Amino acid sequence: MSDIPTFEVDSVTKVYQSRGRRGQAVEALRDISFTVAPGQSLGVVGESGSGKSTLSRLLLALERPTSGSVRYRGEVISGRRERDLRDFRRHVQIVFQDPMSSLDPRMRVHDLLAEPLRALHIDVDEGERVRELLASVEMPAAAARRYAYQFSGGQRQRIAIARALGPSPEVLIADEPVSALDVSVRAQILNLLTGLVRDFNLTMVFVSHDMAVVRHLCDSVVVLYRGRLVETGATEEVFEQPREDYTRELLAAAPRLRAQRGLTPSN
Amino acid sequence: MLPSGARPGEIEVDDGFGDVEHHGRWLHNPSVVIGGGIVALVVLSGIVSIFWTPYDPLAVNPSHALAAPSMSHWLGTDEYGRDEFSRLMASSQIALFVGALSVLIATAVGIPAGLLAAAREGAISQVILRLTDILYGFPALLAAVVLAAAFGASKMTVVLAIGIAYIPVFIRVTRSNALVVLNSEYVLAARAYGRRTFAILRRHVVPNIATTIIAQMSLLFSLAILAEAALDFLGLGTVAPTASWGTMLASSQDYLGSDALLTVWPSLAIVACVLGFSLLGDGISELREARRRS
Amino acid sequence: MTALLSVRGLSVSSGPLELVRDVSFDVDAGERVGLIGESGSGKSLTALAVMGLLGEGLRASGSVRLGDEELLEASELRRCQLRGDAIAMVFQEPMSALNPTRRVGDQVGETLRIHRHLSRKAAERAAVDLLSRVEFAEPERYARMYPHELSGGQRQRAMIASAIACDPGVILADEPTTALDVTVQRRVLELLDRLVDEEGCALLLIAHDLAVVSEVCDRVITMYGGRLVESGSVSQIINEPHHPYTQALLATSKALSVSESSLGSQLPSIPGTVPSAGHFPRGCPFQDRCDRRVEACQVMPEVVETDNRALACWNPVVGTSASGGGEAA
Amino acid sequence: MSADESQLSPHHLPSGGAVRGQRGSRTLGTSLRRAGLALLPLLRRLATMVVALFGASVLVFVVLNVLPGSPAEVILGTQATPRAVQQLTAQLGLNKPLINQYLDWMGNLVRGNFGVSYISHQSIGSQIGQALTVTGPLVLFALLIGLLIGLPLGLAGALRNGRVSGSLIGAMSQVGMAVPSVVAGLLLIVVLTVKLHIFPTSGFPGWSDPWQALRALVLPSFSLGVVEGAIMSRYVRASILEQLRSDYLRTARSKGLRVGQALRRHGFRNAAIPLVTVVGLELASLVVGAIVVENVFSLPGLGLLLLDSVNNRDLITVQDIAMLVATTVLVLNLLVDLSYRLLDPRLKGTA
Repeated sequence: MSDIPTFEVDSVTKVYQSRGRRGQAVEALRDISFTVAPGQSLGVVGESGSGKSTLSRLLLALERPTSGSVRYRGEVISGRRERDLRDFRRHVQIVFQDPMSSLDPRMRVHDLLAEPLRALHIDVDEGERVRELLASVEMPAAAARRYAYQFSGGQRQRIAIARALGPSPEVLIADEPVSALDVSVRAQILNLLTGLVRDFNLTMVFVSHDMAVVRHLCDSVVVLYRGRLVETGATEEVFEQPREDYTRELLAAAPRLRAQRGLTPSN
Repeated sequence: MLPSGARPGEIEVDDGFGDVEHHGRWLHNPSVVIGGGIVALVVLSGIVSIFWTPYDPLAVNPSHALAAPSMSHWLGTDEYGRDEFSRLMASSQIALFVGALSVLIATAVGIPAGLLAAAREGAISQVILRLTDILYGFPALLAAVVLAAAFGASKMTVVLAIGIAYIPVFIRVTRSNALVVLNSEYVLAARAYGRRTFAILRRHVVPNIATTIIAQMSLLFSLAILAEAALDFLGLGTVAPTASWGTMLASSQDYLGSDALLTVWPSLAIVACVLGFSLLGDGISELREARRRS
Repeated sequence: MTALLSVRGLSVSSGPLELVRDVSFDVDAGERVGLIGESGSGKSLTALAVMGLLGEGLRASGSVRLGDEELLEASELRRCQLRGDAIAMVFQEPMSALNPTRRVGDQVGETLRIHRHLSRKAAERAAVDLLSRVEFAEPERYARMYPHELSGGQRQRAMIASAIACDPGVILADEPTTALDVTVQRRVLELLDRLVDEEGCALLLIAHDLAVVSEVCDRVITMYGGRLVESGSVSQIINEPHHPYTQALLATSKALSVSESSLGSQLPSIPGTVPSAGHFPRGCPFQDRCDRRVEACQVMPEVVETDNRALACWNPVVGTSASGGGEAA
Repeated sequence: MSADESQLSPHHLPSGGAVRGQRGSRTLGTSLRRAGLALLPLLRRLATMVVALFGASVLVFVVLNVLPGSPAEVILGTQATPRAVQQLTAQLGLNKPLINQYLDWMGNLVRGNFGVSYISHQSIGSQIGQALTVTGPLVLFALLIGLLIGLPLGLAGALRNGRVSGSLIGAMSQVGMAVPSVVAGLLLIVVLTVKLHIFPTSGFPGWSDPWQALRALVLPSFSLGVVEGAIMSRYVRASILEQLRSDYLRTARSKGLRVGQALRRHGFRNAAIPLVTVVGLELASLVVGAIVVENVFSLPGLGLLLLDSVNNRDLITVQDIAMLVATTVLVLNLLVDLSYRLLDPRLKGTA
């Protein structure tokens, strides 16, 4: 059972045919292959235009690949009809970058957290489950009565994480979950994620442009550049001995704390 | 709202947009207060006029024709001795009826079509948009003339004309606002936990575009009243002797030199009523903007 | 020696809300100062107040001196003469900061047309030179393009080109690389670094990332909740932070590093949330989130200047330990 | 666009060669495509307008021809014998199937032949042409007045935003928008004609005496234009305010431009983009508004002709004028779209 990979991405290419302009096709991903093992924390690293957001949508079966396939626990999910995906939807949840735009401003926190349970027909006591979820992200139960805009960025991201945990997923896809947060709040959310992954035994796909965060959170990594997979491997290996120039450049470009000013990376 | 200086761990409500204050904001917006007040007054006079007016708005009294404002006839009488005030009151019925029914037609067709065009990209959306292109060629007045030519002038041709003419407006407003919601991350999140299109429209799109639509309805209500007045004036809508602001204006034309007040009263009524609805609509949009910025 | 830019007791308020309170600092000629802080810290407002470009409803008080001139009291005409000529600014969002309907060269050369009264032709030629100085390979071609035809990094470089056009004494850069990718960020920082060197002008670099500031600047000012909480040389701050906020930020920053593995460990973090601008507690703005809070924190601590550094804290961190700091959540 | 990253580091990809090759061909492809792109969306937009016009014509024709009862009956009156009616029906071509009647009408219309009224027996084309000599100037004057009022008022409103004078301007335009042109017209007549005898009440003397003709058009143009000005001032105000709050205006000021200079150099052109739409759409609404105002002032324009035709059940004339107005509105929409593309470099080549 456990040797079936959680995700198998097999030579996936995604081309967007933009409307309006004829013949303007944008190749978001090209021939990407990798697997995610159960319990693994995979970091997907790339800059803007690398296709990392497209990749997370493909993993969620929200888009279908132009060619190639995505399998979840051995079953092809790409291109399946929505009604055949109900089990999959329970098992794979997502947390987005901007906790303001990922929470419906017209819903109270209670409804935000109960919505996935209702949509997936999960038979639980809503009130109790919402309290549980809020507790697991270290938010007081009273939060349930309020709207998302009444909270600060970090708190909203906690709510978004609680929503993702609602259906007791096996996989959490996190799309830049701390990029929009204040520096002094990032560490809290990263610690929360680390704890949740451990406590709930989650498999995680962590999409980010921030190499330092990926190094802290992920045991393996996929580096994307302009829709292509540049390098993949165990985090330690890739960070310590990057094989590709682009990976090296990404690592070198990350700003470092220095006691004396100087921009040239010290090797 | 929690007292300021909440300790860590406590929930901090962002900056005082607590529920109470949020609802209170409606009464702090001058556009909403003034517009709402005028609208309420018009609606009230329309309702009251069904049961009571100082005089029968249709009762002819030649001996009192063209009387100046007095204690018995507050705003004077028209060329047939009918009480101006009573006729103004009765006219608000027509204005409200035409406004409400035409906005109802426009929304009943426009909103579902707009939602459909937003949710179903491709052929369906294209067909709907091309149909709105056609309707765009027929502003309310032109539509009313064509309908009146075909079916004869009546209140209903006016309602139909205005209603149809505003369908494309609602389609566009609904569609563009719905597209913003449909492209949002919270809808993506809803799709990720298995919500289908229809449920997303009902649970996310409609609640989020409701304020905009209501503001638009209020604005179009004001435009409908303008159009109705113009059409009645042209003799393409309500027909004499039924009182309406437009017909009152039309018959006052003959007395511009002698009894200009006959023109002034319905003019004021129209301007006030239109102003009321447009202010209300503006106020609602302003509140929405303010909330979005917060 | 008098500072080139001297800010004293600067406050920015929006109606009853004080968004920046009593901020004082100096920037000497040729010096590079980093201003760090997160949302609501007032760092951008401080820069805009210095430029005299605060938005509707915002008011600045206190003193901002450029050389011998008091800017807050200068006429708008005089300030216009100084803006772009003696003091220039680079903004965060290079897309919206450039006019979408005018060509890049036109916008880069505009500063020269305003202050040096160059003709359109001459300004165009100067713009091409400026673009090549900010490392455009084909400056003539890019000068003719519109902003939307450029990438984010190119747009920001064009912004920098227009900022250096009149050799200003001070450049204010408000999060110039926040909207950019890491590799592009590095390049823009290097460019800024080189140009500031060549021009010998002073730089006030506003950022939320301590690491970025430490790479480019000589001195660091930390703001929190509209207040200056600590300032000092980069080495003083990095090696020996005194304010609990600076210290906690550093601890997180050190733990999260590309070059060292910290897989699965707890990061040192600061509890609580950042209040929105103008809603920080009375007294020390950081007290609610601080693990070194004492009774006195309910009163705003004075900024005390010693040994070329400044600090506003009743219970500062002493000693070199950069661990601990905030509690691990 | 991609050149930046290639300057940054030429070694980004393991398969850099392939990428570079692709880029080379892209440049050639781009230049080829650009030529086509400039035309293609234009043609597509033109096609959708033709489709919309076709739809509009069908709509007008069907609505005006579905009702039973032949125009021949109307013309001949209630006393007419069935035989006479039949004869006239055949004579008018009304016994043909509807589809043929439609094709006849459209075919003539496309060739510029508006047909002959079966009421007045006059050429509809020449009647419309005559009417346009009144309606055309009326609409243009009204637009001019609207702009002359709306632009400065809106600009002042934006620049004085937040002050009492700004709010006053806002309130004025809000009230102005609520005034129907009928009301404006009647009140102008009351004050300027009846009380002060400055302008002629109504009617139109014809262009043989241009001075009198212009005098006759002054009040109608103002009735339309003043209200239009109020509407436009709101759009102008909103558009200028948006510019004043834009980041690039702040950039311009950071270079040393004063607010007014920055607005002139950077704001006006961008503010004009949404305003072009407004002018286009308002021009369309003025054409329709003219129908009403011509009736207030008894001007022999398109509106009066249309209304007379409705009252006489002169359906072909109604059809023709309705199509003319609908076409005008749709063409204005098209022009607005196209001008957008001229003004905004970001939209070049998009559909």
